[in-house]
Amino acid sequence: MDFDFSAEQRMLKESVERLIAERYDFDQRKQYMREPAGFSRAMWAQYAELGLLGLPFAEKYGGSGGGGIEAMIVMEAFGRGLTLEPYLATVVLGGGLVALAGSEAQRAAILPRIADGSLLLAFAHGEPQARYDLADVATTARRDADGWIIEGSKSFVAHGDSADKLIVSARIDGQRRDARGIALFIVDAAAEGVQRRGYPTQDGLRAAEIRLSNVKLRSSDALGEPGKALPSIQQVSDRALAAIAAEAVGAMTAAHEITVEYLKTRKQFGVAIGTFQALQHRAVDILVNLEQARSMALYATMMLDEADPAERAKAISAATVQIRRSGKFIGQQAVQLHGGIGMTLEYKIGHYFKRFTAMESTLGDTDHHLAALARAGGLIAANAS
Amino acid sequence: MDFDFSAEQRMLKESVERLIAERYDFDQRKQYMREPAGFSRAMWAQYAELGLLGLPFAEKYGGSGGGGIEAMIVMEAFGRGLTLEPYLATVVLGGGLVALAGSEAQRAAILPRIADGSLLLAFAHGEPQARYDLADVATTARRDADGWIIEGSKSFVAHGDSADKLIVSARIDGQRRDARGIALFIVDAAAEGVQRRGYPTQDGLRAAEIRLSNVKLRSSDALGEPGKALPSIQQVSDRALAAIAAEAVGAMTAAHEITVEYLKTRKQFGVAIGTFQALQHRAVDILVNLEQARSMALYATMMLDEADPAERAKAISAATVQIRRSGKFIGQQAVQLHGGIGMTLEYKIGHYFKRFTAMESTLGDTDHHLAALARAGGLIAANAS
Amino acid sequence: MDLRFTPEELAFRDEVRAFFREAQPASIRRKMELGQRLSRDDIVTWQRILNARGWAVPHWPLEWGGTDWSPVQNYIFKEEMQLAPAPDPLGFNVSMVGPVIIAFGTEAQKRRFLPKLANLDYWFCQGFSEPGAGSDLASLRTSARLDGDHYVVNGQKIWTSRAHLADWMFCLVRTDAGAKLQRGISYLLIDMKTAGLTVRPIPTIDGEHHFNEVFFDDVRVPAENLIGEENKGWTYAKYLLGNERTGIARVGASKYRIQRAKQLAATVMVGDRALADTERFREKVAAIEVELKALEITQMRVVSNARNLPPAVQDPASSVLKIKGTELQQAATEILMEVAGAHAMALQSEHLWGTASDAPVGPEWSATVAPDYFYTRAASIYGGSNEIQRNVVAKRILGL
Amino acid sequence: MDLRFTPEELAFRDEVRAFFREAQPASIRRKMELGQRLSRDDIVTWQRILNARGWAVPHWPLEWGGTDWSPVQNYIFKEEMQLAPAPDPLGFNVSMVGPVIIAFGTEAQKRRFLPKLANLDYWFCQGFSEPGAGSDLASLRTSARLDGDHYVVNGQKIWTSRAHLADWMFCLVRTDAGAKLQRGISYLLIDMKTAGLTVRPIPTIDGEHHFNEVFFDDVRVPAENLIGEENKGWTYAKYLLGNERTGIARVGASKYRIQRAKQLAATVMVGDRALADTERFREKVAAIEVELKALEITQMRVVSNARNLPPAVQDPASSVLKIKGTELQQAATEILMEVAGAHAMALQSEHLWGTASDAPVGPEWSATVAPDYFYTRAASIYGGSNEIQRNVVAKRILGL
Repeated sequence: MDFDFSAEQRMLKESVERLIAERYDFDQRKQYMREPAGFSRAMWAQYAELGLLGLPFAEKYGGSGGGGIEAMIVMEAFGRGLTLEPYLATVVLGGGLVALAGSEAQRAAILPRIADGSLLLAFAHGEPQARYDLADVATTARRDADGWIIEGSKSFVAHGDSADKLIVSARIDGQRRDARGIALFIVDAAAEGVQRRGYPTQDGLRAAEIRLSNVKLRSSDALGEPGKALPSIQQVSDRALAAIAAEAVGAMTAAHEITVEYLKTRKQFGVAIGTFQALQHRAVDILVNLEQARSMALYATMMLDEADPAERAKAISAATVQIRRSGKFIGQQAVQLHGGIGMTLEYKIGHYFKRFTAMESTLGDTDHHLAALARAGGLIAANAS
Repeated sequence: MDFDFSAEQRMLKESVERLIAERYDFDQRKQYMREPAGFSRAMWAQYAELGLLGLPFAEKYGGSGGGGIEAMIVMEAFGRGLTLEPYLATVVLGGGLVALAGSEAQRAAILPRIADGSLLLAFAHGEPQARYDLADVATTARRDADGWIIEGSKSFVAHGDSADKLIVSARIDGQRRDARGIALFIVDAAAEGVQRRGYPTQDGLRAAEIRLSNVKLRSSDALGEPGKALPSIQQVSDRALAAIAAEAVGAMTAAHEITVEYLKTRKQFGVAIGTFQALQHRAVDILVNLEQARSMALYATMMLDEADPAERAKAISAATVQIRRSGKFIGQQAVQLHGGIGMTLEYKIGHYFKRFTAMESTLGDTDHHLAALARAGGLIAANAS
Repeated sequence: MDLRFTPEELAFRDEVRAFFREAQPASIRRKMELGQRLSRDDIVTWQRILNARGWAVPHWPLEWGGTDWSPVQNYIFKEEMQLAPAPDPLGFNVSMVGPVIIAFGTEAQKRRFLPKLANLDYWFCQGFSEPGAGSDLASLRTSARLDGDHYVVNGQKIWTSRAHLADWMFCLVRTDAGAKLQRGISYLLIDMKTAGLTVRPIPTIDGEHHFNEVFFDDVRVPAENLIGEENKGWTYAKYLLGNERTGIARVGASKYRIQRAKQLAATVMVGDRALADTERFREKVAAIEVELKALEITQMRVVSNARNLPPAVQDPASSVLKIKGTELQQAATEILMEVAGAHAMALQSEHLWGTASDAPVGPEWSATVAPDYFYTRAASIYGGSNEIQRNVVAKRILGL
Repeated sequence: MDLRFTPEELAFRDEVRAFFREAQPASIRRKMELGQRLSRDDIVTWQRILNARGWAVPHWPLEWGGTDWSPVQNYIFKEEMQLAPAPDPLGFNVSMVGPVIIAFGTEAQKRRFLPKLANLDYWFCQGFSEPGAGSDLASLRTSARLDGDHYVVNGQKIWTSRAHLADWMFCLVRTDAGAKLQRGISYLLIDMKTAGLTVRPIPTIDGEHHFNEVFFDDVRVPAENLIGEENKGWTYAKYLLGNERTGIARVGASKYRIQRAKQLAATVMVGDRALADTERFREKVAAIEVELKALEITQMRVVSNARNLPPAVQDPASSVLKIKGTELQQAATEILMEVAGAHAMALQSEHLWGTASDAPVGPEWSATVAPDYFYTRAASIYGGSNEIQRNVVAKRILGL
């Protein structure tokens, strides 16, 4: 058991934290949000330069072969800065699927371009009716003479409006919600029949509704063996949840610091409000929630390498339950402790609150994960070891 | 809408509150607990004298025809005093069943003797396997030439050890947990085949395990029409839950007062601990819980007269959920705010905590009632009126 | 004792309900049902409909357009309004400045203002909070200096709700800088069009414009607009604070939200079941319904007991109303968030206002759910945060 | 970074686990499994078994019978002990007075006491709390006046856990009445058999005898039993308080209770399903398991970071351990209460101690559930209430 970072990991942590500290203060973030894509292309280039965009990929694809810990380090820093860029969509989800399920040709064509910052991806998987069931895919792909024809609707695709390519899930067989029969395809966002409607989200990010009408693909556009995509989808979803857990911990840390600082400086009735015991205790409860969340983000990261997908999923669900509960508590209480200023758009703390809120409906809400964990028997076996 | 008591109700309230204030302080209670039956026979006589034991019965049976509000008034005062006497067992449950389901002869034989204090009853209904299902009756009654023969085990019969007569539920037909096929019988506690094992309970009251082996009864010992007893059982259970709700409110009121008084007098770090904001806020949360519970005890009382048993049951379950949650919060926090002294047997507050704890497993726990309420559609219709 | 309504009260409820059903414009009702924001016109229109019926200011004295309703009738009226759902009459007018003018204003002030308050010809906003004061109202610093027959006002207010829509402001100003905290404060009515008065928006986290900063730069206010005596404004403000006992819990509004959540959850599928049919959801909602029912009865108790208590004595039960009421408002918005799931996360301001021409992302109702959740966080902050409420209850009711 | 145990650590865990399985007397294990109370003999027996193996005081220096285990090994040892479940060695001896004697005692004191502490030949109790002091330890008033080569002690201690079983007490006494609060306090070891010392039980709400009052009436204590310098006792007591970072969370014990609750819930029927198979129960337990897992890792982080931090600096994560640890201990006892239902309500003291000759009311395990629930309420009170903990964290860690 060892909680220390390696020398390389410490360097990564320092460099990404410095970048965010220097280039991602609240005013800069507002500027970035006003760019056409809703995030900073310049920052994206910076991430590429720092090697963040190729982090999880093998060296031959321009990456550095980083694992879960490296992703955690980056996401935690991003969480502090409430960054807007499509790192999760492009690197973790999109790139993750290509690396996991793609052919050598697909990897070679796509991963280096992610790593150098020239290609943005989005994972067009969720559908309006699916809620949080990863196997609920009604979009269809049917065989055509020289490939596939896709038909369907994708909903709330994170950064789907700015992506150059979409990884689209579609059903080639079976019923809605069947585990088998799901395929993944690499679809050019500009392809005929792809309609995108982009919009801002409550937390300042971007998403898109995507309609796929008679979209024609080549056989070589399939990612992995058609019909057997669900395990890959589950695996990248688990990685995304671990990444979001780390992002949440970064955001909680910042929210905690901002709130404690506010308690020290804000005066009422002639004294700093941080001298009021009830508010002190609330701040301590925020710290407790933060430390518990930090522990579970570590747990999620470690368990990504677990060989048994059921054990991995249990750990990720457990971590997600803790992250969501801590995030909700910290977000709501940080706003409450700030009083009026916490409610304003011009002040940073409310944006953390909104980000925690948006996380709650990303890849399964708290109840979804608690139910999944409970169904799987929980974390403690009833029978003694 | 009117929350005022009538003149008679105010008189009842004053007299029972005075009796408890004068005759049921903490030291007197300890004395009463040491009596053979675990409660005060003298107090029982006092209750009879005040007319409390005949309160719900018609005048021709020596009662005063009181309703739910009168029962609420009495139980609230009893709750303050943490009284030990078998009022719930004898008057509310036992007497209630006789009044509800009994023949004229049975009423005339039993109710006046309850009212004058000469007869104690207990309701031997619960069984070891039944948990909180009122229809789960495995004890059997089979027809015999000149009556019935009962066989079975009853568990956790409140005041079953001191009762003169038992109202025993038994199945004459159907399967365990069937709604139909349950009968009630009046069984002399000294009858052959009745074995009782009495014991003290965690909250200072008494209960008994009762074994019924080949107990022979006459046909006239059946209470109401055999096989159709469940609705009566449900109705007296609802009355008992409303009575316990009122008792709980009395106990919560006392616990609240004792705690606030302690906060005012106990000094630490040179000042009364009631000056600490975190403890002040906790005391306010106790008050909020108390007032919410008081409202729901009123609601339960009012809804006892509801003609539709399903609506009545919903209201009782809703009230029970609130009472239990408030009781748990107040009990735990009152002990916490007292610190060490709250943990001691010699100090009153811990006994309130234990009483709230015991209520939680009486006639269905919180989850049981929340589930029942939810199954029945809750309190607010999804469709607008 | 009887918690049920009397036949007369039931008849009154039916009358109110029928009126709301018939008199409320369909466009306003639809916005209310969808949780959409109302325009200034919507609010004015509705209050004038109420006023025409004689119901805009039912708790005012008869001579000023009020009614002789019992506390229970007033309670029923408010509940039915929230359940309709119909918008409340503008609280600043009818519950705040109106009662103060009735209690402390001159006859001339009454004649000048009260009819216009009832009919929403004048839209008032409240100028109490200042930067650095927050829940500590009494430390306010905006000054008013008498210069001939005018006060000259300088300073700044903040969190001024809907100041950008208002014609007038009732305002606390410091008229005696030497006096301590509560003393030296006066209560002024200020025309928002006066020269030197500037309003600047404070956008909130729901992306909307509820609040403002208001700046006073040598704003000249006729001295006749002073309410009561100079330097006694704090007394009038406190009268106002105590004046609003019920209604603050907004039980009807929370009930309406729960009702909506149950309806909508029946349309959201979780696997092959509707969300509304899962045990977990039903029990979570039922737990809130229990608390709401308790609060509803607590509120009725406060209403009913009000006549038995001397005016200065606060019913302990009334302390529950703000604290638990806001907690339940927030819980109800959280349930709606859970029902909407990811659909709530699209930011669609035009659909929030009902002014969009295109179809919304997700179901039509989902555009309002997140802004509603975000904005309702303010319920436990504004009007004396719940922490301040607990301080006050601990001191006044528990004697700690 | 790797949260998993190394192969060496796993081997160590297996060794510890195997030892507990083999060495723990069956009668003690059975009592632990049923949650029954242990007798003094049980505790002494077990600690001597541990001591014979060299494991009674693993965190002490090697020369005084300790080991050279890493923090991780110490952590594993404690966890495995709670999961076995086996009783902890007597904390007063091994975690409290022992380390103080090691740090501040004379060589003679070390030789005299340490071996007997490790082997539980001397059973120590802690004389800190006094009536009226509670969490405000420094206000203590029990006095010790030097008279020749003896201190004469007068006063009273309260909440003295297991004083009725103890041979010795380590005790804070005031040796300089003029000094303020923390100053003027000394740290004395007192033989419980000394004339003038009386122990009186304080029964607790679980009906048992854990605590005592201890009265000192001119109790003469040899001056050689003073630890360190006169009037510096507060420093030693504080050293002690900081000395107990992990283990306080009792994660292993809570895990064991949850495991038991799940086993037992499989035997309790709710209608035609086992309680353990209902969604509601499973999700409720799962939510606690999540918090426990988080706390377990938090504890490992504290253990692991300890070597990176200067001794005076407290790891912020360590603040979680007492607060969340006690909350989860209490939550675990509540789950067991829910499983037991009405069966827990029979008061059966003999079945709590495993000394009954008749069969219990209800399942055998149910007799211990309510006393366990009641007594565990003390977890958030004693040793610095959770309110005091929050005060300390707010001040020391958050700087508020």
